[in-house]
Amino acid sequence: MSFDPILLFFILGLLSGVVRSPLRLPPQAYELVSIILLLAIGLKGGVELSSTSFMSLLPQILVVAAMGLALPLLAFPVLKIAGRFPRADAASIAAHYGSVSVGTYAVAAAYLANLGVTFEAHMPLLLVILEVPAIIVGVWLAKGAAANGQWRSLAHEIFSGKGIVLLLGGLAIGWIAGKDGVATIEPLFFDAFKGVLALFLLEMGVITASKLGDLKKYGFFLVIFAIGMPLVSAIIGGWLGLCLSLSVGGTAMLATLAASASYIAVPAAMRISVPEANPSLSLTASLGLTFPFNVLVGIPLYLEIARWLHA
Amino acid sequence: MSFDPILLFFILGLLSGVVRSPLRLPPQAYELVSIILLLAIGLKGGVELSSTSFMSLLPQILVVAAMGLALPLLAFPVLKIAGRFPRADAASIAAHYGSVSVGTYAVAAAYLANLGVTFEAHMPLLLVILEVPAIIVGVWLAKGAAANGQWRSLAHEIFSGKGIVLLLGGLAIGWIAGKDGVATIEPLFFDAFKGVLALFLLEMGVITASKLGDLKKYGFFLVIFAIGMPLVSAIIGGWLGLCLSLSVGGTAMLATLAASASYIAVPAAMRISVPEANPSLSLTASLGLTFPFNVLVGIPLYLEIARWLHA
Amino acid sequence: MSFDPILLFFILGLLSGVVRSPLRLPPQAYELVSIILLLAIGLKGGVELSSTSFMSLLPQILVVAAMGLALPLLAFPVLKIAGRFPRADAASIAAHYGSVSVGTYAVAAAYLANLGVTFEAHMPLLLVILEVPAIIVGVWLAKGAAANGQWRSLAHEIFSGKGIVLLLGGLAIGWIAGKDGVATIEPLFFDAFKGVLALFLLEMGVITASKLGDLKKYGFFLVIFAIGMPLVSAIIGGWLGLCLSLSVGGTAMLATLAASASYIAVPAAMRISVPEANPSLSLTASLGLTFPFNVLVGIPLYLEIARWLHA
Amino acid sequence: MQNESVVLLTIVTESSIETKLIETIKAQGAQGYTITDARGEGSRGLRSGSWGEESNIRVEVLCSAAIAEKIESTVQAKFYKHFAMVMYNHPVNVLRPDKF
Amino acid sequence: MQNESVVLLTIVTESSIETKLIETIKAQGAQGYTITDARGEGSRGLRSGSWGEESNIRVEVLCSAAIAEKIESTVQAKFYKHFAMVMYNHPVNVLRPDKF
Amino acid sequence: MQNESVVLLTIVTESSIETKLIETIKAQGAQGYTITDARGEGSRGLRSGSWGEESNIRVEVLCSAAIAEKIESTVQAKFYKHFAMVMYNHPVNVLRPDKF
Ligand SMILES: Nc1ncnc2c1ncn2[C@@H]1O[C@H](COP(=O)(O)O)[C@@H](O)[C@H]1O
Ligand SMILES: Nc1ncnc2c1ncn2[C@@H]1O[C@H](COP(=O)(O)O)[C@@H](O)[C@H]1O
Ligand SMILES: Nc1ncnc2c1ncn2[C@@H]1O[C@H](COP(=O)(O)O)[C@@H](O)[C@H]1O
Ligand code: NA
Ligand code: NA
Ligand code: NA
Repeated sequence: MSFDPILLFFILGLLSGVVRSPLRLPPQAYELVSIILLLAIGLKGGVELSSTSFMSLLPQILVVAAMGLALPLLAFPVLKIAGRFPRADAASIAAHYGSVSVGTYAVAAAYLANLGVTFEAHMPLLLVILEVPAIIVGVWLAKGAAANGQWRSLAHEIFSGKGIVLLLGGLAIGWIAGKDGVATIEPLFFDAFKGVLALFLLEMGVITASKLGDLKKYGFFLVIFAIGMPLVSAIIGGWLGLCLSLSVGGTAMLATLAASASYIAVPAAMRISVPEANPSLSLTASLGLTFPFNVLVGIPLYLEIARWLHA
Repeated sequence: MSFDPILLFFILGLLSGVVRSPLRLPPQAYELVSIILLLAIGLKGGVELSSTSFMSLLPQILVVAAMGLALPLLAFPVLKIAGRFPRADAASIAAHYGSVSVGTYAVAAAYLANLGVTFEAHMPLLLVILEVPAIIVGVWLAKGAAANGQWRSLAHEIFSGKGIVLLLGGLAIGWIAGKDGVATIEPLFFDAFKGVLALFLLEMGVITASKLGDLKKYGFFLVIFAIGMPLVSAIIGGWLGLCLSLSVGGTAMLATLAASASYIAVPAAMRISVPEANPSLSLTASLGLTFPFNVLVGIPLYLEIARWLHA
Repeated sequence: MSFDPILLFFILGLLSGVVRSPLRLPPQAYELVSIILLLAIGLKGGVELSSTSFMSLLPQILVVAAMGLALPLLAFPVLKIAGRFPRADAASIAAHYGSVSVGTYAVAAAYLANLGVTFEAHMPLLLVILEVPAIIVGVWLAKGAAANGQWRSLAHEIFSGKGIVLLLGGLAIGWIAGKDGVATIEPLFFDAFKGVLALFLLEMGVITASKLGDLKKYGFFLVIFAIGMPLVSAIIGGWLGLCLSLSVGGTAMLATLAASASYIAVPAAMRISVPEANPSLSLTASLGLTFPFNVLVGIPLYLEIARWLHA
Repeated sequence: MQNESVVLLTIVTESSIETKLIETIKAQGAQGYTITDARGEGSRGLRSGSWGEESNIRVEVLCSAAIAEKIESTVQAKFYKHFAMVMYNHPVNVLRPDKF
Repeated sequence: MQNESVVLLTIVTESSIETKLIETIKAQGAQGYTITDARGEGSRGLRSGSWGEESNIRVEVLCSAAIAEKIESTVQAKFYKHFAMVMYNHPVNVLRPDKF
Repeated sequence: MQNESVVLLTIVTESSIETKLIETIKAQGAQGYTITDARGEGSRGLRSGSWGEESNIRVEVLCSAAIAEKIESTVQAKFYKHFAMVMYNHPVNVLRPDKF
């Protein structure tokens, strides 16, 4: 089976990071590339939504949101008791793993498309919905009742976050404009998408490499968690996909969403809302381990899980 | 009638600015996007010019340049007497409204293309020509005879300005290379154009939102002017378009050019040449009001005016 | 014969630099554009390599590497004795002219493609190979035995350099993924290539203009060398191309590679390894003279040389 | 130039708290501030500047010594414990010191 | 390190006058300068740095106290009235103070 | 704020030596540093910042006077001859001076 070339860009970034090459996308270019990716994923989902009835999606939306609430509740005691992490750190890591990674989503979508495996077109909507609940649970886990005064400012922090605004905005634009409406912006947002994703993954490789060094600092338990949690989540996500009668591709996608860990929306929100959590800890796990694991090993595995569940 | 999706990007930027989302194009990305837009508009015009005789355009060029001289002369007394603005401020605002906005031009061109309304292909040439005269009139209004020593350095300031160099440069390259010559650079400059314009408008929305707050500071008269002046100018521009026997689309474009207010070339030139004018005043009017008004309401209106004039 | 429009972008940049227009690509945009170019050239070469046997290329690789060792050995005594440059400066300039310029390569490839002249598809491989030997010779010329302790760190400096990593990385990705594999990233890396190259050349024009002023400072000999050396190198490269039985196009490309002078990889390596050399001296020659000479005059000439050699 | 002295207070910290930090600074009476983007290293490890979460800002405030002290103590109480941060000041000579 | 002292003069102002400001500074005898891009807020409102017209630069000049004074008075006369600007200086210890 | 004083050492130099310079600074005992990208002009000509080879960095180190002196002499020995560079320092007031 052929290896998707966009993964080779990730590996190139990883290698050049490991050999300490000065190769880097300038931060501003990385941001531009992220903006295009987020908008494009939103747009794609919105266009598809424009030919679906929203009500028919409601059950899926509710189930997926419930999953986003449940996953951090599952992760938290493991981190706190087995991992002996302080409350704030356990809560913050749990929030990262309950939420999703847009980069992982994009790689999975490309992987399935390469294999000719189709999936439900409204996946970007589920992606957006999964971003949020875990953050709320995370803050509640960290602060308990003490969080009560903060919810308004937290809600603002979350929903005005760059990632959510671009995904939701793209979704809305695609929805309103429909397939014909977005035709003129396709060359940049759809045709060039994989190339832009390649640049994004190149930089992600470099960033991942820079996190590898910190792994040692945080010990073996974090490594186990960063690999084990995605596997468990993928099975839960896959099983829910089956329950929701998603296609094989859709099941694999939901498993991947469940397995992925956030490194954009959640770190930003946690830094402000749970500042006592060590941001380096959760980012090292999420970026240094879970992202490369999912992208290189997990996604094909989750497709196998989906196939096996559907067999 | 369907809403052009690129306007939705403007509205997305506006909304995210209003809710104080940290979403922003990095300044360097905004600059790259502007550079591509300016070159693309110039190129498109130049390619068309390469199949036209320059002499046949001379009457239009002269009339349009005269309009560029006349509009600020019309605006100045209104601002100075009715608006009670100090001389320098009145002159500077007048210059902004006598000149043109490339962003507005691009939106209008996309709007007409969407509706299948054609317009004269040399419009970018008229766009370039309209940029300049209002600046000269503005400086002269502000300084009178005192400006005499400054013209050399002002000319340099204007003609070496980024906007003019890119538009004129693109025009020249398109003209020299012709349709076949530019074929290989079409994917970036023509096919991706609307996507790049969408990114540009996203950031313009954010910038516009940041100007809305200043509106209160400057009072009601400025609001009236920033909406009224474009309407008056559009009628003048449309009427001239009719006199020049432009098509309906061309008439609408000339009306739009007349109605639009500069926010790139003129602010830069005025800041250096008329530093005593308050730059925030003219930018608030031009960006905070006239740009969104034209883009969301004005352009369809100017097309109606053009149709009515041609009826 | 029609002038390639991408050269017009170079001239536009040059002119706007000369008239001191504030037009510039932001440094971060220039870097993004460079990254895309380097990856694209590598990818293109890799894709072609994937359908060639590596062993059949070995003779060419060895001969070209030998040329990379020989050219600086030729240039050094000229610079040291005739030019009276200090040892370090002569060595550094020699290294620049023994190595290659990716920008010049891209312009030559576009030029030949425009004329319908084909060339061997593995040229990017030769480009990569030519980058390195001249640097080693340059350091050895500057330091002699004193360099012995440094080779490890020099090797790291060279092979982890941004230019080499991106070219080699692109080459490897293209090689592994093959023609079908890279299909999805073609819109960004191949279709938009010429547009991106146009932006690159625009900025190169501005940079070249900024170097013109320094030319006077360094005297007439440098001017002679910066034009004469490429001509001599082109003849050597062309003659080797003939010996290697390259096509006319391939011969012209090898002549161009020989004639071109580095301004990315070599300056970076020399600055660290031979800091006593004046970097402005070699960059002024390479960017201020040799690059524009090659791009505007040299490349067509080298094609003529190739035709004449093959006649 | 009048040589009456004003203090330049510099804060280097995580860019994620920019909005809140500026609010705090203004609330203590500062009339202005200047921000530059930065990267660095300190007791909380490397902050490479390569993306949002790892970028620093360098905030400079010209103000009276009294305001500087107020800013320092408030900022310290609010942010020092959980955010990467250094803070220092020194007197400078300014034109029109009454402006600050 | 010789401890003879030189002055570090800092000017924060609109980036649109960079060229003219640098000319002025050199004309007063400065041997060099360093520029960083900045954003900020002051008496002339917010300068967000989000695009050219709203960006600041932060210019630093190492020079003798005498030259600093010349620069300050010229710059003040030329730009202070109409452009967003603050200017301040303080003594620093430099290597080879005669260079400045 | 405790008023015990620490020194702020600033080095403006070519960005191409960033890695080596930081190694050197840490080796002399500095606990941290802050870097901003810069451009400028000096005895080695214009460094326009328009691309890698022509960019400057501006490195700031808070440290004791003793460490500052060590950094200055090592950096001077290693880089001053061949690289564009200026270096200066001045005392500042910091919170928790023992940190540096
Ligand atoms: N000794 C130092 N000198 C200069 N800057 C420092 C120093 N220590 C810390 N910083 C800066 O302050 C930021 C936060 O410091 P810290 O909280 O110590 O990690 C770092 O990322 C550096 O940019
Ligand atoms: N009190 C202050 N502290 C630090 N920087 C300031 C201060 N006031 C103004 N600035 C900077 O100087 C620029 C121009 O100031 P102003 O002319 O007061 O608007 C502002 O945009 C800020 O970057
Ligand atoms: N007098 C000065 N004031 C401020 N910065 C300077 C001065 N001289 C040099 N610099 C900075 O230090 C860099 C290197 O200086 P030099 O080695 O003198 O070329 C310059 O590019 C400037 O950024
Ligand atoms: Na997850
Ligand atoms: Na107008
Ligand atoms: Na060569």
